[in-house]
Amino acid sequence: MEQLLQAGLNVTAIGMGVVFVLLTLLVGIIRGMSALSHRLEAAFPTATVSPRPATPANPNQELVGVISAAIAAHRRKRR
Amino acid sequence: MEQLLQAGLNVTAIGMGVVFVLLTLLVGIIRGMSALSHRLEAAFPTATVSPRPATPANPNQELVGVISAAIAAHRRKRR
Amino acid sequence: MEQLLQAGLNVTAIGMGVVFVLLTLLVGIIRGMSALSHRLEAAFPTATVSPRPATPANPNQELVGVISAAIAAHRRKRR
Amino acid sequence: MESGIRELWASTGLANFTLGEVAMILVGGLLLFLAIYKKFEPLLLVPIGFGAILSNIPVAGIAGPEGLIGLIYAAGVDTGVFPLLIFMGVGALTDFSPLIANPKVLLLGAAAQFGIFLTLLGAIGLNALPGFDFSLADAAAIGIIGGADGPTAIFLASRLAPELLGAIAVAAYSYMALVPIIQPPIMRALTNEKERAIVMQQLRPVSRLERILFPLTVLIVTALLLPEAVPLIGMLTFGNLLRESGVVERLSKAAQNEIINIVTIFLGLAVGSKLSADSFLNVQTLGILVLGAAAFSIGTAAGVLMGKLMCKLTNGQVNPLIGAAGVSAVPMAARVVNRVGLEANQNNFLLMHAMGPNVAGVIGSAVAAGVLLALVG
Amino acid sequence: MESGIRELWASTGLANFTLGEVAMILVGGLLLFLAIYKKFEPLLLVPIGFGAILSNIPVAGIAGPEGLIGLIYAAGVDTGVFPLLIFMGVGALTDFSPLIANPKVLLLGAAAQFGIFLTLLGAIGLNALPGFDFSLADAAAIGIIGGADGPTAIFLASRLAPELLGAIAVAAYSYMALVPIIQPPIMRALTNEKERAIVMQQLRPVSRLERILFPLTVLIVTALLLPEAVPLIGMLTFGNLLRESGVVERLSKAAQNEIINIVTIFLGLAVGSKLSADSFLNVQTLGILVLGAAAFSIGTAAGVLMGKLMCKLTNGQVNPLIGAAGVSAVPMAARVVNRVGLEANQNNFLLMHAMGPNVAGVIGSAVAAGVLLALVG
Amino acid sequence: MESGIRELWASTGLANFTLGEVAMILVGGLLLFLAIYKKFEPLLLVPIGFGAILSNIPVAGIAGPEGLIGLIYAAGVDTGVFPLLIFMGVGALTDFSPLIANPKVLLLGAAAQFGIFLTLLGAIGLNALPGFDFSLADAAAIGIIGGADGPTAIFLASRLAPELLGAIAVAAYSYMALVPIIQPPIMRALTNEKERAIVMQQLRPVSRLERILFPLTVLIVTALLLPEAVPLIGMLTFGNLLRESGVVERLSKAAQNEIINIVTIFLGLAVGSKLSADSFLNVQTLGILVLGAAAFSIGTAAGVLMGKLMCKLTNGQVNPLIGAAGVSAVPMAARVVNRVGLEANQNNFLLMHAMGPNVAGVIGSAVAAGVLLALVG
Ligand code: NA
Ligand code: NA
Ligand code: NA
Repeated sequence: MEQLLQAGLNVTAIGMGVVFVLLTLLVGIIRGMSALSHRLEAAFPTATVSPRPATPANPNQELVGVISAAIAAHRRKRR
Repeated sequence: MEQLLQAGLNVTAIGMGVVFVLLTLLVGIIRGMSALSHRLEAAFPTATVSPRPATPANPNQELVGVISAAIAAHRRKRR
Repeated sequence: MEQLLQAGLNVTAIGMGVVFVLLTLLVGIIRGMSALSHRLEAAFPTATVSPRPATPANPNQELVGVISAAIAAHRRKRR
Repeated sequence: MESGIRELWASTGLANFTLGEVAMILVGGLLLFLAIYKKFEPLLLVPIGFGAILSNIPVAGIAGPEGLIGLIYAAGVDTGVFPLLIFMGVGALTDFSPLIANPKVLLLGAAAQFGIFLTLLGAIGLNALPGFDFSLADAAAIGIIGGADGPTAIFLASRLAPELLGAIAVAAYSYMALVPIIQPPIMRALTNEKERAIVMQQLRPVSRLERILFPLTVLIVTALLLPEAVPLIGMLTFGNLLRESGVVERLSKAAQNEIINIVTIFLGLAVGSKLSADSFLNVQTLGILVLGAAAFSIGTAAGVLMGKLMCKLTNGQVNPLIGAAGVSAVPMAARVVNRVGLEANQNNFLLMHAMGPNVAGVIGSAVAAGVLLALVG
Repeated sequence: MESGIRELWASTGLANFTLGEVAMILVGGLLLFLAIYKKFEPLLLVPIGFGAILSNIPVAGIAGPEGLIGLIYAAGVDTGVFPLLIFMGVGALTDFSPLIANPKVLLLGAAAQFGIFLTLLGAIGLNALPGFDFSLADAAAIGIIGGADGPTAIFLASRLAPELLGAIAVAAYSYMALVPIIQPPIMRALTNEKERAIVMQQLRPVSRLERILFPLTVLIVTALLLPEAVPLIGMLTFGNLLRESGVVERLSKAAQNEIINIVTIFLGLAVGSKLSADSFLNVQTLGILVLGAAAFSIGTAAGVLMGKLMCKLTNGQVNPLIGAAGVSAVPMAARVVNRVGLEANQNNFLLMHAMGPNVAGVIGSAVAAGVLLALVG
Repeated sequence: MESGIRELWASTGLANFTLGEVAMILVGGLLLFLAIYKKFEPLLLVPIGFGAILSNIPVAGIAGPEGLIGLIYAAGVDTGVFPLLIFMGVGALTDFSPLIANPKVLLLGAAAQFGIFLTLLGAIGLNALPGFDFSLADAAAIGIIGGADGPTAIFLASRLAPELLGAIAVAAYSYMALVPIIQPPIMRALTNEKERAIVMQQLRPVSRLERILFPLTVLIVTALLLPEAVPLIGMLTFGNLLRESGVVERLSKAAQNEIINIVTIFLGLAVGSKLSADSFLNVQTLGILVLGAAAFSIGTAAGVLMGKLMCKLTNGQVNPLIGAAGVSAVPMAARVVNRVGLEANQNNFLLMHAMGPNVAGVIGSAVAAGVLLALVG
């Protein structure tokens, strides 16, 4: 039990250490990756395709909304 | 052959017996289950969700019917 | 190496031979199959179902085109 | 190079085809013809027919232990996995409401299983003729044709008589396709015009809770009385619970479409590989075909007679025709009932009433398969 | 015939059911109730619950080495294939943009993994009580419940403590479903009204190139530092690359739908087969359930506290509530954050901001699983 | 704890990466770049590239006998199952009508297979250089690159030279993607303006019966003459019959979508696992890439020359350009023919006429693969 607890404490210390080291490293590396991306996109502008906002827009969908709702309703009824 | 026939008759008698016993039991148990269901639904009315008629209705589907037929036709043509 | 080359030449000669023999035979056999089909279709006219032109027609698809484009657009947006 | 050509010639089909293989390829072609032009259960008979053709091509070894179809057979049929997955899909595709609304039609699904057991006896009886030597397990596997249920027949045959699997599956699916021809004369012979014209009371609506508890109820009863039937009934009820729970639409659709379609292709090819000359081109197969037709006829008759009994006992509230749907063959048999009913009374739509015994027949034959596994397996 | 009936009776469930099996069938029924009526992660708990019922039916042997579920378990869980395929689907379904736009939230996903390790210690501590005898591997597998990530938990448990897999999976999915009940009190207790009302800056748009390079970056860093986490992280990032590359729509859809649906059905049934009386009906399971609740609570608290720290360091630009989403439980935990945030400030939509730590939590617990495999496996 | 850290460090990628592995991960990255930005056959090259990266991560062992990709390789590539299932899907996706309407274009599909055999000889010739030591089986597997047909190449290479599978698959798919660059100069060099401007007669309609009998006809002829080609041709024609029979829409769609998509993901990952430093980073791979380019060029030239011959023999009714489509690379090569034809005559749409030799090329290379299996396998 003593020994098991010691092993458990070891695993905890190393485990949380690795998790924090790896994810903290990732913070920096992802920032670097983003910076690199922006430079590449500036250098090769054709490569930039359709940036997508992180917060998705809520586009006007009148016609398609009506149609797809109708179809969904139809399917629900038919089932 | 004699013995095989005897075995076959045994299997037939036991088999049909089991089929009838089990399915007859099910008749009663399903009735009980239905009664229980109705009581539970009366006791916890929120649990009752959308009873479905055993004979499906034939709902008016004008718009959705037209649209989905058009789409189906379109798909058939495109294939 | 000598021997390997010899083997390779053998494989090449036999291989191209078989490919040509088999595909040339198929030319004739497919023609026969087509002739047979046409006769069978003449003999059992009900069996003839919807000949499809080898060059696909480009049917008028106004309504269904509009609708399916709208739906596709809608799906793209929603993703 | 000459030796190469000789070697290649020695490996051609022309140099290796046996008469039996040619005959079996023709059988495969016949199945394709029936499937494509006669619309005999094409979903199964197209893959079975093509599988029979592929498996009877010499040298290719496609049905051998290292061949594609051999591997599929070992992975999915030998283990029983494929028919069970199809049964899950059947459960997800089946609405048991007509049975829940009127559970006494389970007796019609029970009666129709007479076809299974009388055919079993018939197979044993055939042993009196020269050329026939069916074991009890063979006879049981042949009898299950009368269950009129494809996956059940394949599951049982793969367990009890794998070498007869090809003939049994072909007979089962062919006769299912022939239900509109086999059943009506029997139905008309055993009933009178007045009985056939009986209009049944509309079925009551069934609540969601009932539809959810139904598969669990059937499973528990089966578990208590006949655990050998649990693999089949268990997957059937699992699929049905996926459908009726209403909270796992994604899984229900996967069971109804992707899984059942993929498995059907593989199952068909694998079953086709059991159509080899050795096991098919003999008098036993003829016997199986004859017995299969008898099985369907007896099952139909037993169902109709039970229908007549229920008609009597309920003072004419049950149209005896719906008993014919007890053989399963879903939904073909129910449609046949509807058609024959309309002949007698133009305004008598029996379809929904026949769906009850029809799905009861699926449960009935799975139960019968369980008994056979327990007693013979 | 009498002997036949005796034999059949001896093979009925009635003659063979043990009390433990009956109890486990009731447990399966409870899971179905929670899944269907309480909507507790039904996609997993319906198959798990049904799998538990099927596997505890005597005689049928459906979870045995030749039974359907036994075969599924051997093919997909023993090998680790199923959870990895689900992780591929998760990757194909996940938009990591909110994390790319604001990578420092990875620290929230790291902090929340405290739940895993403190629970591991708790499991070892429980050994002081009679009836508990968890090995280090058992404790690690129990701790992963705190990862709040189903496939990760199943993957690790199948490697470290297969006999506890059933209890661990049930705890993991149940607590994920309970996130809306477990988390809010902890979130409110550790934050004040002003903190909860903080409005965060809108996230910047993320370019396609960033979204393509992101999975590759995460994979390479993991490969360099912790190869044991590569199977999980590798399939997650592969699925995500299928999604973001934009050139393999067919494959991305297959990973998101067909594959994940089919595998979920099979995985659920297989996990359910580990709910046997032997391994479930004991005080250890009670311990696992208690520890699992602790794991979720500790993870939530650690995430929120890290959120408070980041709030301080950024002069109030970070709403500490989003730290709670670091436990993963995607997207439930992020929705809970949004709801609690709205309570404090009606115009404060935290959903997108919480998605960052939420998906960071998925990466965090996969990394933690990798460490545990490396040190304990 | 120190020992734990040392142990963990010893298991990091940093401590274990070899130069070869790093190089292969860069190769994987290059493949992803080609697939995503250059749109080189992304459906295969994305999974192959990612599979190469995953498989070259040390310690993780994902391509080992117990790893996910190792298991996938054993189940699907070693057995030949995956390429055959893809071929079934190709059959279900292919409309052979242009070939049925004008069967003599089969000769163009035959001629283009010269590329396969001359490349085989070239591989043997390379043995004269230091560093090359191709066996006859290796040479045959390399030659099949000239078939310009992915599943055929993978199927044959997995049977004849598994250690070269990675390089061969990469070469095959890369050159297929390069068809629009490789072919036109050869096509222009071998034809004159007048030949390229030839307008061909519109193809006659093809009846449903012909389309149903076509796959069966091709299968029977193959079975009679070359059973070794039956697995490939058999699955191709099976898929096509599912499509053309018109009675098994569900199965046809499953073959075209679910099955082909799922298998493509797995096949790509498995092929990628064969991109290991040992077998890829050597001069032989360079040889394979050079030979592959030669194979495509020779096949194209042979097709065009046969086209010229047919043009002569038919008094100018055949545009020799369509011979280039005989290499397969469906439908890319046919589109290239169309484009080059339009350059010479703005109103000359050769697409449908080129589809005939294009699909004939698929049959031709499957036949060639069968011969190679028979003679070398
Ligand atoms: Na039946
Ligand atoms: Na997590
Ligand atoms: Na080709």
